[in-house]
Amino acid sequence: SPGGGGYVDNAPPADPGQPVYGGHLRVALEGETNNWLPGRGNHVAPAALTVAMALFDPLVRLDHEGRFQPYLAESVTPNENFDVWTVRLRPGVQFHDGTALDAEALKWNFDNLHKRQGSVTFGSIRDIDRMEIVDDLTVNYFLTRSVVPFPDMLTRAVGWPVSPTAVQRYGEEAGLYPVGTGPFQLVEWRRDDRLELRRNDNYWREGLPYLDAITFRPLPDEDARVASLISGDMDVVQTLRQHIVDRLRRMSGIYLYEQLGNSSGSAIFNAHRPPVDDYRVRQALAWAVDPEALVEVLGGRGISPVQTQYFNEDSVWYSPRVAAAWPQKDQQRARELVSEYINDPQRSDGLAVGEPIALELMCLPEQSLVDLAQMYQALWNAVGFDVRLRQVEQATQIQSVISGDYMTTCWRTSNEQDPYIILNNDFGPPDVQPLNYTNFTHPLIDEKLTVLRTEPDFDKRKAAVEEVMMLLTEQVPNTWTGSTPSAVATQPRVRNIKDWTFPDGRLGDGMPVAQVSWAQVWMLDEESWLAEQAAVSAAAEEAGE
Amino acid sequence: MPVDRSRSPRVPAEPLSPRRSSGGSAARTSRALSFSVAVRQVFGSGFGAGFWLAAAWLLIVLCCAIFADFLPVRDPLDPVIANRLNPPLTTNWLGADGLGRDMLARLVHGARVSVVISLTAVSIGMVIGGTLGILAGFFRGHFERALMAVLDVILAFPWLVLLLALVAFIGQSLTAISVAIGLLWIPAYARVARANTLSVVQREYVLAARAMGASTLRILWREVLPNVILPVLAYGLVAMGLVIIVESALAFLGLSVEAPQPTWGGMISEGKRHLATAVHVALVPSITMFLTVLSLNYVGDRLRSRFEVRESNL
Amino acid sequence: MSLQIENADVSLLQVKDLSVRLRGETGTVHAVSDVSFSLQRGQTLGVVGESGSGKSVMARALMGLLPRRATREKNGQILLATDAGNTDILTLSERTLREMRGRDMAMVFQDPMTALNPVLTLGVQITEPLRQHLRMNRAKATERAVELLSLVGLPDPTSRINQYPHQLSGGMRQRVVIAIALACNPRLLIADEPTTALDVTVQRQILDLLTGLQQQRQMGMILISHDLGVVANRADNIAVMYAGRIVEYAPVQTLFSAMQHPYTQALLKSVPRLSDPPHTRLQAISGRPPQLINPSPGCAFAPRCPYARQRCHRETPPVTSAADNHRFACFYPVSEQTGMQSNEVWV
Amino acid sequence: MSCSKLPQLRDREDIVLRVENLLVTFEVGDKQIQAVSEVSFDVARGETLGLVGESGCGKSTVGRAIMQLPPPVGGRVLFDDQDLTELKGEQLRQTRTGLQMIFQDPISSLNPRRKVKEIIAEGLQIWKHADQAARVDEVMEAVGLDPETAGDRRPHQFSGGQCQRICIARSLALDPQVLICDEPVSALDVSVQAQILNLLEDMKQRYQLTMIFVAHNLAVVKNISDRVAVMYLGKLCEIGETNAVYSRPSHPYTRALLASIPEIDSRHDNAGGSIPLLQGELPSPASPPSGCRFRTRCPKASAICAEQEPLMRAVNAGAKDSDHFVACHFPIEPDENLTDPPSDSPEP
Amino acid sequence: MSGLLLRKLPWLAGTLLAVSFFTFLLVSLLPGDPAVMILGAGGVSPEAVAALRAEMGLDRPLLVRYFDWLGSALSGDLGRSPMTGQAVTDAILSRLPVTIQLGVMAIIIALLLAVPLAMMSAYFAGSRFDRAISGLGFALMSIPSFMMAIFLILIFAVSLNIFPATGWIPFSVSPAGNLRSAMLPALSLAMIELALYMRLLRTDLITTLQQDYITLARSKGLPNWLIMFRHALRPSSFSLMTVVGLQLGGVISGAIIIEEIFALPGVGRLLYQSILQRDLLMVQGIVLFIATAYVVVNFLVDLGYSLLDPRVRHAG
Ligand SMILES: Nc1ncnc2c1ncn2[C@@H]1O[C@H](COP(=O)(O)OP(=O)(O)OP(=O)(O)O)[C@@H](O)[C@H]1O
Ligand SMILES: Nc1ncnc2c1ncn2[C@@H]1O[C@H](COP(=O)(O)OP(=O)(O)OP(=O)(O)O)[C@@H](O)[C@H]1O
Ligand SMILES: [Mg+2]
Ligand SMILES: [Mg+2]
Repeated sequence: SPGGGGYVDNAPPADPGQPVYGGHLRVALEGETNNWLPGRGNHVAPAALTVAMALFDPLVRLDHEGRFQPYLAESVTPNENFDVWTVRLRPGVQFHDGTALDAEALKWNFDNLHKRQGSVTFGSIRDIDRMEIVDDLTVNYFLTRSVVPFPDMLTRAVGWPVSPTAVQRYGEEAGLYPVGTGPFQLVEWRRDDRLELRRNDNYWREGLPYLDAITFRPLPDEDARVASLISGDMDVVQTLRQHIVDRLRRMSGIYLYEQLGNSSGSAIFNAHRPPVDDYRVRQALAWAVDPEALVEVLGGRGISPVQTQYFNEDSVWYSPRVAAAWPQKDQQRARELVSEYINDPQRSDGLAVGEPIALELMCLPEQSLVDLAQMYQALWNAVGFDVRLRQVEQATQIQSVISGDYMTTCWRTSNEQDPYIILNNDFGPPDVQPLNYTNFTHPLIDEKLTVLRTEPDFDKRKAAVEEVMMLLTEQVPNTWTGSTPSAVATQPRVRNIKDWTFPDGRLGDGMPVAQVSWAQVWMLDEESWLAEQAAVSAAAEEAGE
Repeated sequence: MPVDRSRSPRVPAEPLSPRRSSGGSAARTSRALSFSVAVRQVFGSGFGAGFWLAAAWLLIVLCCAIFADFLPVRDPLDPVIANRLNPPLTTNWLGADGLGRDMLARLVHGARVSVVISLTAVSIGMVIGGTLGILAGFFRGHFERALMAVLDVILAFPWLVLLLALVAFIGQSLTAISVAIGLLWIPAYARVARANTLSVVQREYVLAARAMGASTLRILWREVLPNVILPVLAYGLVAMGLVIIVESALAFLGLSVEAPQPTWGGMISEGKRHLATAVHVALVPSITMFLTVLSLNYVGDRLRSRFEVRESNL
Repeated sequence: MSLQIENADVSLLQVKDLSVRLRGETGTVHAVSDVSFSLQRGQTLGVVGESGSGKSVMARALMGLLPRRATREKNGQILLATDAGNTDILTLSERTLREMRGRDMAMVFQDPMTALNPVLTLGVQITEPLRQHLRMNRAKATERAVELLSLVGLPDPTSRINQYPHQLSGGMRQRVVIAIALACNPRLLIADEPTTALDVTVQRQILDLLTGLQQQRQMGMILISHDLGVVANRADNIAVMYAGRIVEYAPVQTLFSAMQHPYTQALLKSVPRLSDPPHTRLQAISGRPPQLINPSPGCAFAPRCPYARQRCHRETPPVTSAADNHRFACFYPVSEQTGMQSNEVWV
Repeated sequence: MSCSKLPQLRDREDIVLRVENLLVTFEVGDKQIQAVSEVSFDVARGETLGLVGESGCGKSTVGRAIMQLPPPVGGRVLFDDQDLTELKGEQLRQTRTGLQMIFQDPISSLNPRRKVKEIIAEGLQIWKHADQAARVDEVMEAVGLDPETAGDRRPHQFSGGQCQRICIARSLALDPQVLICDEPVSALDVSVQAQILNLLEDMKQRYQLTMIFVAHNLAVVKNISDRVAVMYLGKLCEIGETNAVYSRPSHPYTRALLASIPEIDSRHDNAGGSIPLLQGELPSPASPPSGCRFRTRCPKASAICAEQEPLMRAVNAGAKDSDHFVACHFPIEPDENLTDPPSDSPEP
Repeated sequence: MSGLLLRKLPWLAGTLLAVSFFTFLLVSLLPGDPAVMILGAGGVSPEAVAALRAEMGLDRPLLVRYFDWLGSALSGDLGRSPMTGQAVTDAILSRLPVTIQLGVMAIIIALLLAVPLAMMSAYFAGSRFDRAISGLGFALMSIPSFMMAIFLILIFAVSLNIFPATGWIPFSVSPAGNLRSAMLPALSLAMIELALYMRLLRTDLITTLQQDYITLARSKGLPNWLIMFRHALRPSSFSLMTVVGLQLGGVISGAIIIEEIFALPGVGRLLYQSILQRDLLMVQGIVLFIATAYVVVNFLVDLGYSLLDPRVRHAG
């Protein structure tokens, strides 16, 4: 049965060997992206992020220790107040169309693509007031207040410069013709079919990339994607689904790369909506949950560890104290809380004493989420709730969540950013922070957010995070399932999916959310592949004798 | 899918060629039209074992749907994680699904949804479409032309698009889905009913009733309706099969009846996730649905062919 | 039971004990039973009978065109004189039959409205047998088709060749069907109610055309009709069919002057005549024509026959010969009925 | 009452039904066809009027137009001096019950889903007559059906002849004055046809019916009619006493029609070809010939026939009470030589 | 013929106008704000949404938007998707070849199989062969196309590895690869059509084979194959033709699901994705396009009769 035995050792070799130049890689993605223009397209999905790693370069990236390091930028430095940040660009970097990446281009990006109404990134940079050019390669970002984790903003779409000339040239169609500084440049995009890229010969990193070309193909059907790997149609596939990871773990003849993310599935509660406005109800819901069962339903046993907070065990922000305090798997406790609420004459849902608590759980028509929702339903009904599922399309879900017109909903949290950014989004005051979908606020959180925003010291920041997390174990604005695994499976000829490095040789953060740094991936050609095979079998024979 | 087989080639009858029908030929024609044969065929033998097998299967499905709550099956909504993806013939006779729920129980309860959806949808189509069709065929003229034009326009839209829009608009409850699919069915039914009405109205008993002073309402009710309803009902069986398929297509896109209500289509699309590891999750409901739709098609087609209106009348 | 057929050697067609059964969903239809007759070159045999009496099935049997589910009794024979001598149609292979159809024997159908393929031009339909049997090339066949059309009196044949059936009236279409039948100069022409579907005024034209051509080409013709009047003046012999059997067979004059079978007599009396004054009381035949499904023994007409006795209900009457070439199947023929003059109807 | 333009309308007390200038058109595609064009005739009480003509000449349409099913486009239909075309709704339904109709196809004129008794009682039910059962039994017996055994069966269990009896019973149940028979025997076997014809005669006596009998079989029409009206392409050609019309046809069309009948009796047979056969086909009713509609097939046609439409006029106008009318510019005189050259019998 | 055309054209125009309005109405039924979908869960604030709505013109009344849209649609401009920045017309045109190829291949496969099968079935009506074929037809009709697709993938792609499971190779890249990649999706689509065509043609053929003119053809001594092909097939194919036209809607609906499963860059998939993303302009454009194509194709089928059926040709 899944989660049990049957796993094969298909981990990539520790030593990937010598890089080989050339080759045309075919990559199957989870989905398609609507628009490649940063600020216009919706670049949070893994499929978009991984392609962006080929087309664009972020100004800042995280290293393996979770610290911000300049990548496309040469340096990123704050003033002592952390409200003015100076970014210095590397000299000589060019966009694919030959336009130089300079301060002018960067400012143009900021002004025209991001800091404008209707831009997708507008909300995430509300703390940045404006940007000024210092010299040819230097700019200053002026913030409205101190933000210590400012560089985080430059790891995402805001930090992916595109060629201003190209955007202006293509006008309304700029989203179809991405021109970045990345290791690969666009040949052709046939939406929903393929994105053909070829090597950027003027890439700023000497000797990179290794591959000649990459074809990205969106194959949204998980089984079809795996099938395309088996049949050899594809060289690389990505997935974030536990049961697919489980399948991949059983497949020999491939290499499987996994990396656990901080993100997790969850159910979020609308704190403005009875009965989940009452923390007792939310607590009861949390105690009733058996996260292992949820993970099991997702097919993730042995793949996704149960999540108890915003970060997984591998994260530097992880707190064992919070993990221990997180309410879960105590039906008795849940029932008590339920009956306490039910018998409260002042119960917030206005129902008569003794009436069961009616709850509506919204979910998307995506099969694994439907399964998940049904498991939630069963678990909650078991402790005395009366849960109704409401299945809605994504369009309706987002609309309802944004307008606060929901009670509880299945939600996927994206926790890969800095704690300040995450927590500020999720629990900032709803009137200024539209991303606070739970409408949950607390003075303690506000206080700790200020610490996180202004305090550069890691330990102090971590303590603040822990405080907030502890509060959440009591207030429970949401529940968790298991950490989202991200996996990339490749044909064995493909090498070095995960171990990318900064120009100075520092090891990068791997492949969070299956986001691969394509510049440093290579692929054995026929010759070296055969040679390697021969060597392996010779070695095996030798060992046998 | 609402395949509209009622629309016939638009070959007009021979333009204005008066046909002498006299003596033997007319007698033979009327003999061919004679209902004695038809009725003997309907109520007598001649259906064959296949028909009765199919009918028996439909009866079983119907019984499951009606008595689902009383049948000795497990709780279809109770997830037992330990049973997750159990293959058939273990703790669970037909295996368990991804949540460890008993497939047999879900099939039995899913039958209810299938029956409710197909009955409701077909009834809606039948009542609204049938009424419109009968009225159009009976009153002809502008009303008919307008109705046919509207139906033509509606038919121009792929049914799935209409359905997606309807479902997005009215929601995904059992009622909403039934209604959405039912609305989709109106054009097909209107056409079938109209075609049959046209042929009935030509019959001289309608004229005779008129001559006797029967009111229009009486004619519609006593002369037209009884003769239109049988072929329309028989078409209903085939349509029910199609409704089940349509539901499964919706379920495949995740837009059918909301969980945890088990539906066959929903079970199939749920099983799709486990195709590689536990085929039975998709296969068992697939086979059930296949057999049911096959039976509906077969029985419906057999019945329909007995009442079918000749092409030229369509 | 079968009867002697005179001049067997000069006969164009000899049918002996032909029986056809059709298996249906509700039972076996005894469509044709023990039919025997012969036909000379240049002669016309009129076959009269009510609807369902088996006329068409018999005609199709002669053409070897029975439906698949038809069965024939083993001892029956249909001998047709061809260039290769007498051949028994019932024993021929489908292939040989196909070669004979249209060449040695041809058929004209009841309803010209449905007998022509609506989507093929007349030219194609007329030239088909020519090309099939006489291996003519297209030009030659077309030329011949034009000739045929003018032969059957269709005005403006050259342009008609390219027209479609629906552009012609019923009478014209029947002429085309006749032209098709005549295309390969068949020896035997079977006309199955060729005018029933036509208006009276056109009916005359077609009948005259048919008989004229038959005379001219010395074909043997079987003219089938439910109307005695149609065959009365055009046939040499008349066969009256009832319930799949020939109940009386006689030369025209004999039949009308000395009919023997009660059914023939009743038939003549029951149809209104122009010569009678208005409101002449008709002699109706009581009851209704029999069903041919699984018939019970005995004379099929017995239940309606005024002269029927016990025996008629038990035994099937054998065919007896009265006078020269006059045969009937009845135990108690009209001539034996006291106080009944067989030619009473004429007065 | 009769206007001069319509001499064939008789000025008599006992006229039950009078049809004046009946006009019926149909839309077929974009074309309009006049199925019945200015047809006028009348029927006296107890009389049977035969209506003959070739297929498609509008006989049935006349019958239906009289019933107002559908109402004619023009003209009047006076039934008991009441103009049916002016009646509407309830009144029309009520008055119309005095007229009943029997159709060609007895099987299609019976609703297969209803029992024989229900079918016959339908009219009584509609008008809520008292004692329906008794009346149904009475008419069933009258037409020779056993109410006991036949009443509860459905039409498909009966033969064509019996179905026609049911139809007759149904139309008689409401005690109509006029019975319009639209080819009631054409669909029947010859041996059954006589039964029905006899039955109709009997019923006519028993219920004092007035009948309009539509048929294309001239012998049948002659057998049952007192007067005969001959139609051609929507027009009335000739109308008169049956004997007169049959023995001295005045319209060339009537004569040709009579000559065409295949008869056993050679006295009436035209095998010798003394009367010219009609050539050509019925013109399309959508574009009828100008003037006299028969002129395209008429051996006597001349220029005037194409220009002027012939009016109805009395044959043998000398005789005061002549009841024989014809619409022809050159009617055949009673003593006319019938030996026109057989100009166009088909030559092989 | 041209007269027929002239008479029917106003009808065609009227229908198309109705279709366009219905399209617009249908799309505006969809709940969910496109502006919100564009901004995504990550970037919404009420002002941003309002600004975007205004930018997209969504704040104007329905009728105004309709006429505006219709006006530019008439000049061939279906607008530009606010989501992707792609011109709707370009998007449709670039996707169209895939869907057309799929549909045409499906219909051709279905016809190639259906016509001979139906002919044999009708010729041997009532035989065991006929019953087997009918049974097959019933079975095919009872399998939804997505199930068919899944099973075909399992068999031909995963087990046998004959055809690729997903993906599309354009004809220009590799004709053989193109056919290979289109095979399974076209087959999945073809199966239901096949059953439908087969049953329809069989019924019509059986009716035709009972016609007098077939007996006449037989009485001419023509060989059976000639009778079947020349005399029987053509008069029996009118309903088939109509249904092939009418099934266009069915094929497109099927294509939505099939393209989704096989990840084909066709119009169906674009439509479905656009519906989910509330890319209204795109949805409107595609639906209008499909519906128009449907109306026009069926109009042409109507005219096509006149080529096949002389009765219509001369009636016009
Ligand atoms: N294909 C068939 N299958 C079954 N029964 C048939 C078939 N064709 C004819 N019959 C039956 O065989 C009998 C003789 O039919 P046939 O057509 O020869 O009669 P007919 O004398 O030609 O009548 P009509 O005057 O109506 O043409 C009838 O009882 C008829 O119902
Ligand atoms: N409902 C109708 N719509 C269009 N045309 C019609 C209709 N009914 C009759 N016609 C046409 O009107 C003309 C007269 O038809 P009608 O039925 O009265 O002829 P008929 O003399 O009764 O012929 P038949 O002897 O064939 O019954 C014909 O040309 C016919 O095609
Ligand atoms: Mg016959
Ligand atoms: Mg008529």
